[in-house]
Amino acid sequence: MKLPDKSIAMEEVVAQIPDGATVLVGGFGVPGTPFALLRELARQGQRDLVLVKNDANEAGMGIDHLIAGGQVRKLIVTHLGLNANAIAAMNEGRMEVEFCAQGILAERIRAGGAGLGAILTDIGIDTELAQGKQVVEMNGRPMLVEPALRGDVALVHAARADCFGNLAYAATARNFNPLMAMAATRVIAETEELLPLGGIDPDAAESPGAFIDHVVKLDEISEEYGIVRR
Amino acid sequence: MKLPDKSIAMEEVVAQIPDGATVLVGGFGVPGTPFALLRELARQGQRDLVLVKNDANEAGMGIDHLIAGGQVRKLIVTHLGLNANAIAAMNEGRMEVEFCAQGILAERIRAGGAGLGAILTDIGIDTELAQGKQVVEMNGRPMLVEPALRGDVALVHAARADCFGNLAYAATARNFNPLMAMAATRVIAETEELLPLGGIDPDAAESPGAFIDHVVKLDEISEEYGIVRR
Amino acid sequence: MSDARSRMVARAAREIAPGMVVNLGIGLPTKVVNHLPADFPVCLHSENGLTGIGPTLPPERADRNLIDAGGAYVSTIPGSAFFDSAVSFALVRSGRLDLTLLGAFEVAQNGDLANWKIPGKFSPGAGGAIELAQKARRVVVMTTHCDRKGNPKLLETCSLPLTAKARVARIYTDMAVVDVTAQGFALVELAEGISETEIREATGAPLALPQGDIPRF
Amino acid sequence: MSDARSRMVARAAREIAPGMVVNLGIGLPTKVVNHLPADFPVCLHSENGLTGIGPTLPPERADRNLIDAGGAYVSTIPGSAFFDSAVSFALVRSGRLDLTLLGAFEVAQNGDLANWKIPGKFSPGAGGAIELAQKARRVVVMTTHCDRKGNPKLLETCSLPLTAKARVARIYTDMAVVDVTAQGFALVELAEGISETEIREATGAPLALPQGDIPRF
Repeated sequence: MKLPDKSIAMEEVVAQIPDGATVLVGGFGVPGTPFALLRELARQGQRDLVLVKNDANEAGMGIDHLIAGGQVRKLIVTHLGLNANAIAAMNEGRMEVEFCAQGILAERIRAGGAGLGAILTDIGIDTELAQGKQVVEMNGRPMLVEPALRGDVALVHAARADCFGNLAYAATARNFNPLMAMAATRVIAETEELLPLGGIDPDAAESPGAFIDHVVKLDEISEEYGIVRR
Repeated sequence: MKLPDKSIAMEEVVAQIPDGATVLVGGFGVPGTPFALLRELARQGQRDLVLVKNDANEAGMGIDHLIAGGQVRKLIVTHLGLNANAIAAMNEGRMEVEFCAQGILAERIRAGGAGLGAILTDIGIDTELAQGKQVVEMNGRPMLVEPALRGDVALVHAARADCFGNLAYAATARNFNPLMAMAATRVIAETEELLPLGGIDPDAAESPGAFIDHVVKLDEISEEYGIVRR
Repeated sequence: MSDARSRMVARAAREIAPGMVVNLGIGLPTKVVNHLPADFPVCLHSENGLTGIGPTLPPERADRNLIDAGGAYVSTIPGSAFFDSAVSFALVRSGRLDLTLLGAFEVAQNGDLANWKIPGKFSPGAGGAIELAQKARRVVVMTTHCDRKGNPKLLETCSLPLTAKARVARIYTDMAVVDVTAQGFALVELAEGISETEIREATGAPLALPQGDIPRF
Repeated sequence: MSDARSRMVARAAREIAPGMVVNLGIGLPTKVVNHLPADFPVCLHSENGLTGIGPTLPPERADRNLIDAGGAYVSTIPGSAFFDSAVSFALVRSGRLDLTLLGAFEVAQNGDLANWKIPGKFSPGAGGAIELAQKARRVVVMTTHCDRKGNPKLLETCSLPLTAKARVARIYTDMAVVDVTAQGFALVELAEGISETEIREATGAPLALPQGDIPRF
């Protein structure tokens, strides 16, 4: 027995994303954002996408290309703070935005990846984030039902991968990536370094390859990956 | 700033476990079971304990010492398969046993560690494990409410630790340990190797030290740690 | 292992398609790997937190921290990964497990499975069996066709507590390969030397026969 | 930074007790670390997945993969750990976060906090603020006593959407240290040069005074 090889070319793998797909996108600010996959998705022009991401990147970077191109129908996000374009698209009704508390977004995605139906939490219960949510009593206390969230596709960025799809992340570039890498029907990982089987230590596979469908080796680390503030 | 030192002596830390405590115990079979902490708990003789563990170890090992000593009021477990003593204690009414599906036990403990109220799942819905459980409708489908599970104490076994409590596990000795290491008021880790700050790489801290209260260096790796089958 | 069981194991190995993630239950199911080519692309999963299960090792060569869910000393292969118990069952429940091969006490003609409890006799807890049976994409049973007393294990309805409802797709036994269909049990293949009459008598529910000659294994 | 703000920051630094796990909001709160001794035992948490935050670095010395939740390039210290976003908020929600220091638009006399949204003007989303405010063991606010127009930020009730209900324990401002008690706001200390009349006028709710001399900071 031998573990299967999942390496694939960028253009080919992104072409498998259909219009209307729900796409989970890793990253918190710059670190961990799959900029190359997002560039290719912008180039190919799939429409009517639902994106799930911690933040909207900054203007001119990452998912902002998709928002600017009118490719995003809805964005599920924890904040838009650094991207005035995204706030404008929301305010002008060009893009629907659903806000979620940061750790609850992480848990909803994780629950999707764990095959659970939902989590029950009291987070946001006294705030407007609770509006419209199903409430369940537990031991006499009201709890919000936060449904599991899965993607048709997840786009994640790894520092290192082997060709089976075991992934390792760098520093705070980990963030939402390992959660999203469990929570989609088709998980696509771009990687700075692609190693043969055995190149990732079994203890260091922060995302086990069994969750990953495709691995794309990045030809270059473009300028976007190095920019925190401009 | 400097990260706090949490190293402590075995006898002193176990003495802080009161009678009646709910104690989460790591391990799946032999690997990852904190045999030394369990031996000391058996020696000190705290009573009326509620234990949470994947399995009941084998006769004459691990938590079997506590069961044999009549220290365990209740055991929450996924199976007792290898320990006839535990099955007898259950059948004779000397110990209450609550069975939980293995991955759902993991998720309930994780939910406790994540500060959630519960998870909703359809696991076991057509089985007798569903009996007596709260049911919630989600999109017209019934889901079981599986409440979060926390311990007063967690006892975990690490291969390596630094003195702040960052922990790394070996191979399949990881199992329930990182989950339990998040899910108790007082988390006690025994470790085969105790390193100074900086001894665990930030990417390799499978349990971040901020969740850990106490770290105990093992003086020796007793015979129990090497026994899979006798 | 009897000749009939060996052929059952060899036949069941053909369930495993290239690229699958597979969980093999304790006992007979673990034997199917012996029938796969050395370079066959497959990922074996163990509930205790391992993908990429390597060969079992004798105690003197074993790593005390590396076992499978049945407690056997195993090894890694290039590309193996370790993870915690929550991630391990996340894989099972979220649809990443393509196939599980499990043992059974009883299988009903609608695909119900009972394999964890015999009230009053055997109730050690289900471990991970419920999640494997309920959530693997394909659930296949490997079992003797009858129990030790000669009673059928393939039944109209299960009498024992269920592991999962209507999830078994196929059953490999020492006598036959049987599919679970919307119309109930359907014979797929018969073991060499077993007659139509014998298999009907050994099966506790109606059994549809294939058109034409019955294939043999 | 004005002298009054510097003294507020220095005073707020005394909130941090040895051994605590602390999350510092963007802006003024991050400055308190400059007032801790080099060997002070504390663990700083950043929502994006880091415990043990080291000094901020200029871009030319930065690691492009290592930022804090505010986007600043930071560094590690011996014992730092990286983790994913689920673990990061598990820490916040499960009671492991001893203290959070946050900014505020409004604080009510019952401890209600509003700091994430001004309807029609500013609604970028709350990020992690709701969980920090709702679940940290102690929630402390650092803010100017009044907004830019001179209106009080300490009020009888919040007019803006809440971040968390009845969670603020204490407020550090450029004018005063104020506790939230069961009876409402209670003055703890006054900044040098601020009179009793001035603090009452700048506070939008009743303010209980301490017995005897009012301590100064």
